[in-house]
This record gives sequence, C-alpha cells and structure tokens, in this order.
Amino acid sequence: MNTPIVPTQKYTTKDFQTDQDVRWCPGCGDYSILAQTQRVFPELGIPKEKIVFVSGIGCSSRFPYYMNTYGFHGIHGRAAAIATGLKLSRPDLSVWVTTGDGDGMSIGGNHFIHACRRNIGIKILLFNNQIYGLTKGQFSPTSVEGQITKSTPYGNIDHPFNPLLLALGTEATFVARTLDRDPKNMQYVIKRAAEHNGTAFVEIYQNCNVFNDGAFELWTEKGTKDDNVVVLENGLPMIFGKNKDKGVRLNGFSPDVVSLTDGKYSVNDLIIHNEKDPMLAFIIAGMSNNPALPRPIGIVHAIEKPTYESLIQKQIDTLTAKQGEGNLEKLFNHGQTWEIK
Amino acid sequence: MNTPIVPTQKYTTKDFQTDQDVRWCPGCGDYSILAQTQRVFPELGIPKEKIVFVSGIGCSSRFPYYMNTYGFHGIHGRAAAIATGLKLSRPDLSVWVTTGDGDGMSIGGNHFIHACRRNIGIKILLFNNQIYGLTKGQFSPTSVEGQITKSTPYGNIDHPFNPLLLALGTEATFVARTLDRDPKNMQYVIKRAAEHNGTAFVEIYQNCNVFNDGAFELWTEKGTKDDNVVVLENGLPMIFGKNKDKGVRLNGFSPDVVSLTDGKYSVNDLIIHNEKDPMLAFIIAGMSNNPALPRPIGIVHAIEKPTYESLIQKQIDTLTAKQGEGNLEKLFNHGQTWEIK
Amino acid sequence: MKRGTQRLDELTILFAGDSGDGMQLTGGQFTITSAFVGNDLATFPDYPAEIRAPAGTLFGVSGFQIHFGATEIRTPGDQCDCMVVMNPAALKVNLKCLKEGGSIIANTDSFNEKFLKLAGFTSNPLEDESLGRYQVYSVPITKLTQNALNDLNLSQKHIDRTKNFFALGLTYWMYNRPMEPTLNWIKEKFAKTPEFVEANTRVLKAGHAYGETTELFTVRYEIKPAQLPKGKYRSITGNEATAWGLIAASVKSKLELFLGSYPITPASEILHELAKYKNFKIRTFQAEDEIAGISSAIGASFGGALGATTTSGPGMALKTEAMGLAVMLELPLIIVDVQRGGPSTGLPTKTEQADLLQSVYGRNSEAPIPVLAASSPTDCFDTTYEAARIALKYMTPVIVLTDGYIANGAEPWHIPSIDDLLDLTPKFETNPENFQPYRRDPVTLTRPWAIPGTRGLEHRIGGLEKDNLSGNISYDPDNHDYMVKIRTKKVENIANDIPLAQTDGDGSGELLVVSWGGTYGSVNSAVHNKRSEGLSVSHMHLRYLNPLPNNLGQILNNFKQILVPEINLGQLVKILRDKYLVSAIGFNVVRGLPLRALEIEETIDELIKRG
Amino acid sequence: MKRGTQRLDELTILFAGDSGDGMQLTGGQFTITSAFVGNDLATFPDYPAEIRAPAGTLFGVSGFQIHFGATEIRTPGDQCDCMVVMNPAALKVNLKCLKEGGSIIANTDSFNEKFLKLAGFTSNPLEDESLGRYQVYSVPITKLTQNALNDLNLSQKHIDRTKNFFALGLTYWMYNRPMEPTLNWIKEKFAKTPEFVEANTRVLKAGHAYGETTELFTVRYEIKPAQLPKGKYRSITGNEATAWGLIAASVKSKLELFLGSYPITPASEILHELAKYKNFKIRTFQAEDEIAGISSAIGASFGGALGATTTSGPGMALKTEAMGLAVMLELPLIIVDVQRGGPSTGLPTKTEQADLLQSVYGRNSEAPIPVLAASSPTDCFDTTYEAARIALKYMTPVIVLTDGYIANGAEPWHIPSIDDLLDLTPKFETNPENFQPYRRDPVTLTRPWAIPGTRGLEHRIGGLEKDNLSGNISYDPDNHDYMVKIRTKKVENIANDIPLAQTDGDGSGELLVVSWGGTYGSVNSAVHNKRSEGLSVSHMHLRYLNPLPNNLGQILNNFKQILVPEINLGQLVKILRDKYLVSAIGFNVVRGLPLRALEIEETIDELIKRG
Ligand SMILES: Cc1ncc(C[n+]2csc(CCOP(=O)(O)OP(=O)(O)O)c2C)c(N)n1
Ligand SMILES: Cc1ncc(C[n+]2csc(CCOP(=O)(O)OP(=O)(O)O)c2C)c(N)n1
Ligand code: SF4
Ligand code: SF4
Ligand SMILES: [Mg+2]
Ligand SMILES: [Mg+2]
Repeated sequence: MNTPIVPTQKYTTKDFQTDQDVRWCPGCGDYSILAQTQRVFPELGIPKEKIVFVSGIGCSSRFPYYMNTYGFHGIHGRAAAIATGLKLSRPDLSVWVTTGDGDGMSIGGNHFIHACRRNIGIKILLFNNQIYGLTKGQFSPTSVEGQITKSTPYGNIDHPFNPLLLALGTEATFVARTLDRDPKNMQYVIKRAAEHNGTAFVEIYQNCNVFNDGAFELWTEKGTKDDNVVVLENGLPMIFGKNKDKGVRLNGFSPDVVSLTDGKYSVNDLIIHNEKDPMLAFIIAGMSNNPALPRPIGIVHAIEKPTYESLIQKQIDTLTAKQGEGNLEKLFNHGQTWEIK
Repeated sequence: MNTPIVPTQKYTTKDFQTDQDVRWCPGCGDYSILAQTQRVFPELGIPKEKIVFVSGIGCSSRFPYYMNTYGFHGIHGRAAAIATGLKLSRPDLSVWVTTGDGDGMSIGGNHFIHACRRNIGIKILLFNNQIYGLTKGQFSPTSVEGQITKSTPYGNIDHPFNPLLLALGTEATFVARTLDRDPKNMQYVIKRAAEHNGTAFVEIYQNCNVFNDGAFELWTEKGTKDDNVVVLENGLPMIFGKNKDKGVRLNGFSPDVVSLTDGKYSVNDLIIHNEKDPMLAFIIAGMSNNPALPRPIGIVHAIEKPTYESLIQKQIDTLTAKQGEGNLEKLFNHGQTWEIK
Repeated sequence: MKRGTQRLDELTILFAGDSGDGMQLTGGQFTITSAFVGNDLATFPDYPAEIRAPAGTLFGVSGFQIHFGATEIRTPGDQCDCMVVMNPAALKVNLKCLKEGGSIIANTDSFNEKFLKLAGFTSNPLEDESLGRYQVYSVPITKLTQNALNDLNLSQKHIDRTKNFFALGLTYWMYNRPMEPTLNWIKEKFAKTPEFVEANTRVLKAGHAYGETTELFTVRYEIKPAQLPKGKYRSITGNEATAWGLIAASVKSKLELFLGSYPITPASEILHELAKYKNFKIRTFQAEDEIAGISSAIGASFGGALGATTTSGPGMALKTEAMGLAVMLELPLIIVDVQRGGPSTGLPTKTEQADLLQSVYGRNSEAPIPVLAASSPTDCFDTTYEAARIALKYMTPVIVLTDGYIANGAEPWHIPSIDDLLDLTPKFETNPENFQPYRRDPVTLTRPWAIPGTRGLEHRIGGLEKDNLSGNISYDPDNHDYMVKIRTKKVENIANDIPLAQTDGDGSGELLVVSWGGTYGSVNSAVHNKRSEGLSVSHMHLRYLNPLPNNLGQILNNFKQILVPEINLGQLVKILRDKYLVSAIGFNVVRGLPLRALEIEETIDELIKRG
Repeated sequence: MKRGTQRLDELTILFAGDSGDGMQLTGGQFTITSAFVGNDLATFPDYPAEIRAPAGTLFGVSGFQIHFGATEIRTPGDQCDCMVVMNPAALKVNLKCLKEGGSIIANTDSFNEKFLKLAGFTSNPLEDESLGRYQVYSVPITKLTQNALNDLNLSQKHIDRTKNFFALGLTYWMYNRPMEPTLNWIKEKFAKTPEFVEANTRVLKAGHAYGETTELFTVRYEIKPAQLPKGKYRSITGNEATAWGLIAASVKSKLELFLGSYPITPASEILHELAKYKNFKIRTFQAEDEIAGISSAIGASFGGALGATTTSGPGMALKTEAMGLAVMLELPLIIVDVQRGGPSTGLPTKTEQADLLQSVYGRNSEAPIPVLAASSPTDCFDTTYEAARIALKYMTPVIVLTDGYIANGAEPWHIPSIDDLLDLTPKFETNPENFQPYRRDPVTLTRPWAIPGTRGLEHRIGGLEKDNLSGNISYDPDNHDYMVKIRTKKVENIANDIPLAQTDGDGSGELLVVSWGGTYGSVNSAVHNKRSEGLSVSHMHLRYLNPLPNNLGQILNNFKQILVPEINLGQLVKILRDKYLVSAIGFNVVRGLPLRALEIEETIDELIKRG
C-alpha cells in the first residue's frame, strides 16, 4: 500500500496513484477529475505525507481512496466539518475536501456555508453531477427544474442552488468553476485553489453517464462548447465564441451577449474580469441562471482575508507571550486555595 | 387557555395575546417584536385558527407561547424543516417561523437555505441579537469579529454571516430587515412578509440587553439613528439623514454616501430602490459590511416565483386529472397479477 | 431429440454477473414467472455498493437467487442447485454456494483472458479439472445473442444488454416455465421502442430454443405448483409493500400521507414508490437531510397528515433527537428503518438486524417508542399498516424495522380485500369546551389531536416538559416525574391491544427458538426441519418488540432452553434476559447475509444434545 | 448583648431569590468560605431555564443549597435547616424543603403586595400564622443595604445588586464564618471599579454587624472543621473539573487538545473554561452544531490531536451517527455528556441520569463504546482523565457521563500532584515497513495511530467495512463478521485494565445498593445511615459502565437483594439483569433533582423488612 519515499521535487503523476481498484462506472466524469488532480499535484511542491483528502459519502467521495496521500472517507455530508477540525489542529497540512452536490449542498449544506464564512484553509472540490449517483439517481439540490429522477417521476420542483451564488452569499474568499472535460482549465483552477490562503471552493461540472448523462454537454462537447462557455481571465475582457467573436457586456446590472463583428460593440465595451470585485462576482455567478448567456468557467472570485487557523494561532501566541506556556501546576494552584493541615 | 371565537374582521391586539407568563428578561428587544406582531396581525385578515407559529430553541423561540394562535415549539435549529412539512401538507395555513441567529443560522443554517431556495410559503422572522441568549452568552454566526463572549474570552474570530447576503445567495424571493426599536417599519415589513407568496425572510435587529446590550444602538437610538439608517422605499431614491440631506449613490458597483446639500449631487444621482432587481439586492445587502454606509432597513428584495406547495399541488392535480383519484383496489391489482385456484 | 423430465419438490437457482448484466431484472422475471405458475418462493437479490463497477471485477458481481418449489418455501436457499454465471468473477464469488453436483451455466464468451485474470483465475475453470464435481454447461451466450439479432440494426451496447434474456430463456426451458409472463412484460416495458421489444423477444426465445435443440442438456425439470391459499396474487418487494402499507393506511384513515425522507440504500425505493402516486394526495418531500425528513413529517403530523419518514441505520441515527420531540409532542408518526450492515456506513447494500437496541433505547432520556418488525417482503405491508394503527390510536411515533434482505426481496402477495383492512380513521378534537391538549383518554392514555384550522382550539406544544393537562411549560418536579412515567405507561399499555405471542410447534418443550424480523424464514425452516426429525424444538417469531406481548414471559418459562438467532451480536436476547430473567442465548453471525438455516439447525442439534 | 453559641455537626442552608438577586454568587461565596474553614460540604445550585425571568415570579426563582459540616458530607441535604429568601416567590417554592422548626431569614422589603400576589400568597406569610412551625427572622434587607450605601453615589440598580452581600454577611455572623475570603474575592473581582469594592464590602460588613447588634438573633452556631486529608485544596465545579481533566490529559499525553463543541446547558461551561487556556495550545472550536462539533474533533484526532466533544442529551442524540464513524475508524475521542432532564428539550437546567442506555446502545448497528460516569464534581476530573487514558491506549471513542447536578455543584478538591498523574503519551506509528493500518496489537487489540505528516505511512480510512489488516474497503462476509466481533472484543477486553468493583460495607449480605454517576452521594449517605442502624446493607458504586468490572457478577451474587436507585426509569438495572440474570430492582424518581437520601433509606427499610 505504501510507495517508496520520493523527494517532493521528483513526484510524478504515478506517485499519487494508489493500488486500489477504481470503482466508478466506466465513462464517469470522476475519472477525469482524478487524472487532472494526479497530474497537477506533483507541481504543487507539497510533500505527499502533508496532504489529506477528506470526503463524505457518494461516488465523488470515493476519491480519497485513489489518491496516494492521507485520506479520510467520512460520513455523508460531514467532510467539511471533519476537514475543519483537522486543519485547525494541523495547519501545516494541505487539506482537501472532495464532495458531491448531495454530500456538499444537501445534507452537508450547513458545514459548507460555515466553512466558507470562517475562511478555514481547506479546499473544497464539489463534483456537481446534478444527481445523487451512489444512491442510484435521485435529484439533488442542483438538479434542474423539471428533471425526471427516481424520486421525481413527474419532474423536479425544487429550485436548484446556484453553488457559486451560495458560496458568494457566505462571502467565501475563493470561488471557481471548472469542467470535467476541460483538463487544462481544471488543472489551472486546482492549482490556484491549492495556492489560495483560506477556503477555496471549486464547483466541477461532472458528467454522471449512468443517471444524468449529458447534463453539461452544451458546455463540454466540441461542437457547442466554444459558443457557450466563457473562460474567465483576470484583468481581461470576457470574450468567447469559436472565433473569439462574442463578448459579455453589462447592461445596468445585467450581463448580455454582444457580437464583436457587427460593428456595434468592441472589446472595450466588455466586462473586464476582476477576481477581487465582490459585486462582479455576484453578476458573473448569476449568469448561470440565464440560458441566453455563456456559462463562465475559471476563477470567479479570489480575495485575501485572514484565515481562521491564523487567527486562532494569533490568540495562542498572544496569550502565551503574556502568560507563558500553559503550566498545569500553576493552573491547579491559581486563585483561591487553602490548606488542610 | 382558549379565548372566545371572534370573527376575523373584529380581531384586536388582545386576541393574539395568551395567558402565558412572558419569560423574557425585562428590557429585552423580543417584547417589542411580540407587541408589533400582535398589533399587526388583526390587520392581516387571517382567521386565528389558520395561523401557526413554529420555532426552534432560544429566547426568540419562546415566541409561539405568547401568540394566541396555533404554536409549535420545536427543537434547536429545526423550525424551518418542521414548518416546511406543515406548510406542504396544509397550504391553507399561514405558517410563521420565529428563530434566532443561533437557531436559524448556526444549527439551523441548512434548513434555512433550503427553505429559501425551495420558495416554500413560510415566513421566517430571525431575531438577530448577535449572541446566544438562552444559553447565556456565547457568540453566534452573526456576532461581530472581536466580540468578547463566554466562549470567546479573547474575542470572536469567526467572520460573521451577513444574513441578507446569505438569503440572497440562495435566491430567496423575499428578503427584508427591520429593527426592534422601529415599530412602524416592523409592522410594515411583517405585513409585507405575510402578503408575500413564497418564503419571506425578515432579519430583525434585536437587542439582548443582558448579554449583548447596545449591539444595534447606532441604528436604533434617537440621536444616531437618522444619520445611520436608510429606509428602503421601492421606486424611491435612497435618501437618509436627520434632515433628509444625504443619499446613497452607486460608484461602479460600490455604493457611497453623498451629501445633497453641497451642490455636487442631487436626488437624481441616487440609487432608486427596486425590490425586484436581484443585483441591486446584493449591493444593498452588502452595504452592511461597510461601516461608512448607512444601514438599510425595509424590503431589500421581493419577487414572485412559483411556490413549492403550488408546484406540488399542480403535480397532484395533473396526475389526478389523468388517472383519476387514487384507488386502492386499482393500485393493488394493476400490472402483473395471477390467480391461485 | 427425446429427453427425460425429472420432477423436483424445490430448487434454488442463482443468476450472477456484472452489475451491468441485468441480473436483478433477470431474477425478477424468473420470480414472477415462477409465482405465476403457482410455486411458492423466496428470493435474495444481492448487489454491490458500486453503481456499475468496472466489468469483470469481483466487487462488481451482482446476483439474484430464487428458491422455488411445490412445497412451502421459507428461505432463498442456503445453497444453489443451479447457477447461471455471466462471467468468471460471478463464478468465483459464488461457487462456494453451489451444492455438490449442482449445475453451472456459464457464458463462455466472457471467459477470456482479461476477465479470467480480473477474477483471479490462473487457468480457465471451464476447461481445467477444477469444476469436476459439478455439471458444467458451457454456452457462448454473447455470440448466440448476437446471432439472433444479426439482421436488426442494434448497437453493440444494446445487443450486450439483451443477453440476459438468453440466459433467462434457457432456464425457462430447463425448468419448464412459460415464456408468456416475460413476453408480456417486454411488450409493456418497451412499448415506446418496438425494436427493443423485438430484440428481447427474439433473444428470450432463442435461449429457450437453444435448450430445446442442442444436445447439451439431457434432462429438464418440473416443479409443480405449491398448495397456496386461493385468490389473486402479485409479486411484491418489501419496500413496495412498505410503501403500499402507508398508502393503504392513508386511504383507510382518510388522512393525506406526507413522507419526509432522504435517500439512502436500501430504503430509497419506498420514497420512489410513493412519489408515483400523487393522485392519492400523497406528498413526498425529499428533504435536505434525514433530520429535515423527520422534522417535516412531524410538522405535517401536527397539521393532521399521516406523517412518515423512511431511512436506514445512519439516517436513523440522525433522526434520534427529533424522535424524542415526537415522543414529547405525542403526535402520530411512522418511522421506517430498513436495516443494513454497519456500524457507520458499513455495508450499505447488505442486510443486518442490528438497529433494534437503537430503536428501543437510542434516545436521550426516557423516550419510549413502540417498535415493530416485519418478517418478510409481504409482511412489510401488514406491519406498516399495523404501525399506522398504533400511531394513530395512541398518538405516538412508531418504529417499523425491516432490513435490506426483505426490502429488496420479492415474494407472491395474496392481495387483500380493501374491505378487510381495519378502518383507521382518527377522531380529531373539535370541541373548544374545556379543551386541554394533554388531557388523556383514561384507557389508551392518549391525548387529543387538535389540528390547526380548528376554531377555538388554538394551543401551543413543544419539547420542554409540559403540564399534564394544559401542556404549558412546567418545571414542577412532581409533574415531570408523572409525565415521564405516564409516557412510558402509555406505550407499555399497548401490550393489551396486540395479539399474544404464539409458538410454531409446541407450547412447551426442550428448546424454543425466538426470532424477529427478516430471519423468520431461515429460523422457521430450521425449526421445521428439526421437528420433522423429532426434536423437541419450537419457534416463536415476534413482530412486536416494544412493548412485548403480554404472554411472552409465560411462554419462555415453558421451555428448558431458549435460543435467539440474530444477525447482530445479540440484541433481542438482551431484552428478553433483562425482562424475563431467562438464560436465553444468542446465535450471532454478522456477515451481511441472511442467516443460513443449516447453521441454525446445527446449533439446535448441539443445544438439544447438551440438554 | 450576650448570646449563646450552639455547636452543630452539620447544617444545610439555602439561599433563594430572583434570578437577578445573585443567589448563585452568594451560595458560591458561602461555599468557598466554608471550605476555607475546613468543613466538608456539598452544594446544589438550582436555577430556572429563563435567563432573567421577570422579578418576583415563581418560575424565576433561583436557589443555592449548601450542606456543610464537621463530619463527612455526601449530599447537599434532603432538607434545609435555614433558608434565606429574598422574596415571597422564593419562600413559596422552597418552603416544603425546610425542616420542621427550621429558620427563615426573609427580606421583608420584597414582601409587598405585588410580589405576594405574583407568588400566589393571599396574605403575607410573615405576618399571618402560617409559618408558626418555623423560626422566622424578618429583616428589611433592601432598606438596610440602602442605608449602608447612602452616602455613595450608586444607582438604584447597583444598590439592589448588592443586597445579597447583606444576606451573606448576616449568615456569616450566624454560622461563625470569617469574612476574609469574600472580602478578598470582592477586592479581586471588582479591582477595576473601586466604588463596587467599597459598596460590597460595606454591605457584607453591615449584614454581619446586623446580626451582632440586633436582638433578633438569640443564638449563633458553630460548625467545626471536618477531618479531611491533609493538603492543598480549592473549590471546583464538575464542569471545571471536566475541563481541567482534559487539560491535564493533554499535558500528560503531550497532545494538543482540540475541543469541537456546541453550546448547550448544562455543558457549556466546559467550553467556556477551555476557551480561556489558549496558552496550553488548546483549540476550542465552537462549531455550527453538535454534528460539526464531534466531526471536527474526529478530524483533529485523525491529525494526532487529543480530540474531545462536550454536550448534553439532545446534542448527544445528534452526535450518534458520527460516534459510529469514530468506532469504525478506531480513533481516540472523548465525548462528554452532561446529562439533563428529558426527553427532547425536557428540563434543560435540571439534572437526570437517563442517557445511559443511549450511551451504551444508541447507535446504528454494533458500535461498542466504553462508557464511564463521574460521581461528584471533583470526580469529573479523575473520570475524564481516565477516559483519556482508555481512549488513547485503546484507540477508541470513550463516553464520559456527568450530569447537571455535579456539573454545576462545587466541592473542595484536593489538588493532585502533577507527578502523580499517569503518563498518557501515546506511541505514534512511524515505521513504513509492513505498515498495516488495521493490524492489531495482540493484547490490547488496538490498531496503530499513524498521523498525516508521517512520510511513507500515507493511508486511507473510512466508515465502510474494512479489511482486517489493510483497512481497505472489504465486502467480504466473513471479514465483516470478524470485524464486528473484534471491535466488540476490544472494548470488552478493557475490563482487564480497570479496577475491580468494590463494596462500601460488607462483601456479602442481605441487600446491595448499586449506583452510578451523580447519585453517589445520596445513595452512599443512605446506606451509611442504615448501616449505622445495623442493617445488612452495602453500597457499590460503578464508574465503569461499559465494560463492567470483571468481578461484578460475583459480587452481585453475594447478596440476597439488589437495589439500583437511578434518576431514570431503570437503565443500569436493565444492563445488570441482562448481563448477570440477577433479579435487581430499581428505585426510580425522575424529578429533575438529586435523589433524596431519605427516600432511599425508606426503600432500604422496606426491602429488608420484606426480606
Ligand atoms: C446519513 C446518510 N444519509 C444518506 C446516505 C445515502 N447517500 C449516500 S451518497 C448520497 C448522495 C450522493 O450524491 P452526491 O453527493 O451528489 O454524490 P455522487 O454520488 O453524485 O457523486 C446519499 C443520499 C448516507 N450514506 N448516509
Ligand atoms: C440540539 C441542541 N443543541 C444546543 C441547544 C442549546 N441551545 C439552546 S438555544 C441555543 C442558542 C440560542 O441562540 P439564538 O438562536 O440566537 O437565540 P436567542 O436565545 O439569542 O434568542 C442553544 C445553543 C439545544 N437546546 N439543543
Ligand atoms: S453513478 Fe454516475 S457519478 Fe457515480 S460512478 Fe457511476 S457515472 Fe459516476
Ligand atoms: S437573554 Fe437576551 S435575548 Fe434572552 S430574554 Fe434576556 S435579554 Fe432577551
Ligand atoms: Mg452528485
Ligand atoms: Mg441570538
């Protein structure tokens, strides 16, 4: 089960692979996420033994078994809470959460929003397949309205969460989206998440080819992808289209699509992406609710705020500076005591 | 325990009072919320027996005992879930949730965000005192950074939720804020919440004079209130100040305060409040994070979306139209059966 | 060609293959058809936790076992007479369950190098000597299926998905079953895609014809109908039966059914099933988690609905706190726990019966809840219905325990007449005169159910201790003592309103075997076998686990020894020992599988020998 | 004036008033002072669920009872000798606890019409005949306080908040206690506001002087020091002791303490206390709920911290599922449940001991967890420390049960020497050679603890059933059976590593009274009283509830009768009956209050009479 010890700088993809049978369905989007992660991790410069993957329950939550790092397959919905405890007590570790749209947004919704608001230095990869995979096909909080699933034979009536908006509503400091079928973008986003100081939230559109096949087709397939996805690049205008001939402009607070070839609008009219602008983040995240707009992928929002673990450490340091290191003898004997002779 | 039957149209405040001892601390902001509710309910035109107050646990959650309607004092954090079941099975009822910042945003955070996204026709009044009252003074998810409480002797290090932003992140259809010390505004907001079709979320700044006295002073006290609160009025510019001499203007996506008397800006430069604009809602909600800005109160956002209970009813009606009312005999005998003779 | 037909009393067959091979469907069809011809039967579907594990892997093997016969059938069979294996992994995993001399029908097309290796075979068992003790039929099922469909324009994927029908057709021939039920099913199922109807029909028939025409098979078997009560039957799984029990209770109580639930294996099918019947005014609410599931159901119950929640072990654990609230509020509520392997996530798709103590004792403070357990797929209907009766009559949450084995297993269900089902209509309180929310009925100790919308009965209830009449908050010490005790007494009193326990066998003797839940079949079968050998052993099966039947202590005292087989480390046995101070002992095997009758028989032998 | 001094062996005094009257503080000072003079003592603080209920109401009464003496003191006293009542409601609520002939010191200033009415008095009991059986001292405490502070510039609110010191000063005079400890405390406490130091000091002294100078009091009492072990003492509450037990375990194991907790009465003080000691590298994480509380603690434990979580009944219920995970992962974890009145929200500020069965049995499937219970405030320290020892040595979650009564109560604590505390340093696995995460130590059956950061030991664990060596997911039926049984065996084996049970009294006889948890004092006191009357009765108190001590069955069999008093409907008694088939019977009063020794004595009498 254990691979030989390899100095950090020499890691290859292989070093992050385990001897475990990968138990996802053939064709599942999870395979690509695993592959990209294993590909990008050697570049992070983090010793393998300092990395922990924590998950809940779901197909997506099997992920830790396949990464040759420390791993913790928790219980349904609690990965963020488990990871929080781990990261707080071991700030030296690189702690990753892999979760699903059910695990992370349904039963685990509360831990998710609280982790985000606290800005704990954990990285949350949410494999969003808009379905409960492991339990064989019930709708999830991200399933679309009208979706026919095992538990909604007449169509889903829940208004789905927009995970980006939800995360932004908690004032998360890093919010991004990527696609199982876009290895390059995924690797970039994962790397940026790794580097972020604080909670990093990454929504990954992931195809469940058994229970919700093709949910993201429009944004992942060759023929349609270019005209329907806008890749966010910080400081650059929001251009997209097969021929880079379209852009996203702001009309009041509403983004709309303009052509760059009909002479009416130019690149100068487009939104310049700014990862640090919280209001722009809401606008970009909100684009997903409008089918007329291209789907944004990449880093939606990334700002710096003190992390929870650094603030706790500061209190420890301050008190230790003031009172000295904790001393049991002193503790027991401080304040009012008396002697029986 | 039961008052005589009074026709709806003749209700007075008294009809909504119970014979129970009110067990809040003298001076608690909860008294005012109770008073305003009892004052405004006669105007709603809803028969008392059709009203249910559901709560969790906390000082705020004692509320149902004091309203002479049906009442359900649940368990900590679960009021929204209980109310959801009640409202779905009894859409004819007017279902109200009273909760606290701990009950509703900490342990009950998940039910809160899911109720909001589903747009279930329940009204959620969140008594935000930025503290755990009933358990004697620990910080809550809305406590401010640095706040000294029983569980944070060296100051709170949690970044607090902005409840309005959180609700908007779930795409809630009705989001409002009011103050325990502003009876008029509170009555207006509660009435609007009652009339709203779908989940109505109302944050109420509530003073806990025992464990967090004065948390909202700036916005509630005579001397400072006018210069620090902007009352939202749909379709009107955001003017405030003792002499109505200041306004809120948009600078990019950032609101700032301008004077209406120095000649530089006029009413025409100000934000015109629009309850229906989702992006403006985020901007207004975000104002609370900036101490330089006045605190907005009133209706931040109010739009119409189909309610969960109406969508479920539609599925019931459609299927019933197609297959007739459910018939047990038919159910048992449909599909493959055989006879043993 | 002339071949003999051998008559058998009973037979056990297993279909096994990849998760993607459609073995569950195949087993289901074989079951229906066997039921159709009047056999008694029991089934055991067994599938992996993975959705569609990579083809050919050991952990991806899915199986469906059917025990059917002309005699009374109580278990899905300890061992198989015949085994259809679609690939080497299926053979590897299941071979140990095949009887000495049993038959193997193997799809030779998948016994290729890759799959043999994946299954851990170093040589092909169909070709080496290793299966010498069995009757091996090597059939190129994939190829034959392909041949049958050659002229149809189907993708390879679709052709592959049809091959299970070949195996089914072949076994229909072998065991003399009619093809009509399956042919009809195919027609209905694929009504919208006629090419699938054609393909599946052809392949089923091809399988049948293969048996008829090739010389591989020298004998066919015949299993005559069993002596079953007359009437109309259908096949039903335990989860369907639970769902239908709830629907029936809703109809017969004139209450709208509200299900607050969160998906979890192996309970999800109850939610799926109920979601279909919106025209019964059933509202299924897939909640954000189990806590919201039960909380919403309690809310609905407060509003006058028939509130229910369904789950399995880990979800049950999460509902613990809210169950305590339901106890305090004294509102009707049905809580179904389809037990699975644990602890924690454990073995989600495997069976177990280790949630009994959690159900009886697992709440903070004294929070008594009646607990019932179903003994078989069809008994899920009756038990759930009975739970609803108790919940409504006694204003109490009631726990129904089923398990993965009976929840997924199917058996013929003698369809009840609607009129024979007890009327469950509750009496809502409507009279404001002297209304007290916690005034109890002197006999049932039940408080009134006054629902919102009733004018003049506005009142408030909650989870704090309450005055024994008004329901107002009360911190009075003596009132608390009284309330804690009266809540318990109410539940204990239900013992007067349930059937007495009965023994199958004699009312006294050397050994009594006591069981509950899904082990009914194995235990009953074991006891019958031993009785037929003349041993002084009887069986008592309990549906009511809290409270226990009034005469239970008496019966236990009539036997010298008491054995309690359970798929746990001894839970009912603890309750019996505590309550009746009898030195009952347990038989405990926790393998995620139904108990084997044989193991129980051996234990019976041993105990009786020891004396 | 000359007055007599009467010497007493022991005495019980109660301070009662509004929630805002500072009775808890007053009681606390009286306690410290009494401990200081060397009395043995026991206390019982009792306060309402409301924070600061409106003045004068019955439900707003807060009380603090102290039993102190020159002899061994085991309980806070069934009844009071003296009662200080700050208003009519306090009198009304507590009068039934006053001994025939006992003293009442009443603040006459609050016996006004409004407060009398609120308390439900139709006439003033201080003036009518109704208190004839008692010695009533009517003292205008409010007015006298005011007089003492006349010349200070204090608000009425602040003056009002001082009057409890008048009462305290008066009782110090009556019972011959020194004022110094309290005077010192005042100086320290109000160091930042000298006017409060002045005010409180003056009022305390005024109360004392009032006793000295008025002729109201004809007698003073003297209570000599008790015979206590020599050494340094301090006063400590149960919750403080629990917190300090965790701190000590952290220091002596060299592990950083991580507390994941969610506030809940009556457990919150443990969180508050631990939050203070950041310089011990203690991390307290106030989680969003109880589930996150325990989950974060498990995460921390995986990382090599000493993980702990603290809660009360409803929170315990919520942690159920995650406890199962901890069992499966076999990680050390300390779970403290400060029991309170239930079920559901129940009586949050009252005591109970009804979470035992939940602790032992309340999880899905077979999820064995060691359970220990503390018997007194100071025993919370030892029990928590011992729980940490077991958790670390056996890689297991351990449940510590305390209760509202001992958690809030204070008693003198003989400060242990740090060196006498067992070393708890665990051995982390560091050797990659042949590392198997679930290879067990052959004696303790414990798996290795390999924490992230250790190179070469990267491994993965989780809640699914796992292979008995590698820890990889395993669905193998026999492996599951093995793992279910070995997990249980590991916990059962701990019985070999704990002290044998001991009887207080004789090792055999007519009646054994068995107790656990916070009822220790009442039961021990009752048994001692009866033994001193010559009855054949002994006491056995259990700290270890799962597993039970090895010699327990043997001891039980040495007695003809067994009585188990519990503040529940019989929980330990169920376990004993099941395990040892002894016909133990329960004594069960569930009033949210400590058991009264007298009631137990009566039951002992009865049982021994019956024979
Ligand atoms: C407490 C609990 N409730 C329910 C389940 C059943 N369950 C397992 S995974 C899952 C949802 C899986 O959906 P998602 O998180 O989207 O993951 P996916 O399988 O789609 O990757 C559910 C409901 C469980 N294991 N535990
Ligand atoms: C399951 C559970 N956990 C914890 C508690 C303890 N508890 C009761 S109320 C409360 C928080 C109260 O704070 P908030 O909701 O803000 O209400 P407030 O009292 O401030 O109005 C807590 C932690 C409980 N009753 N139940
Ligand atoms: S069920 Fe869906 S998500 Fe799960 S492994 Fe299969 S394809 Fe992937
Ligand atoms: S503790 Fe605070 S919130 Fe609670 S009743 Fe008192 S003042 Fe109000
Ligand atoms: Mg999913
Ligand atoms: Mg609060």
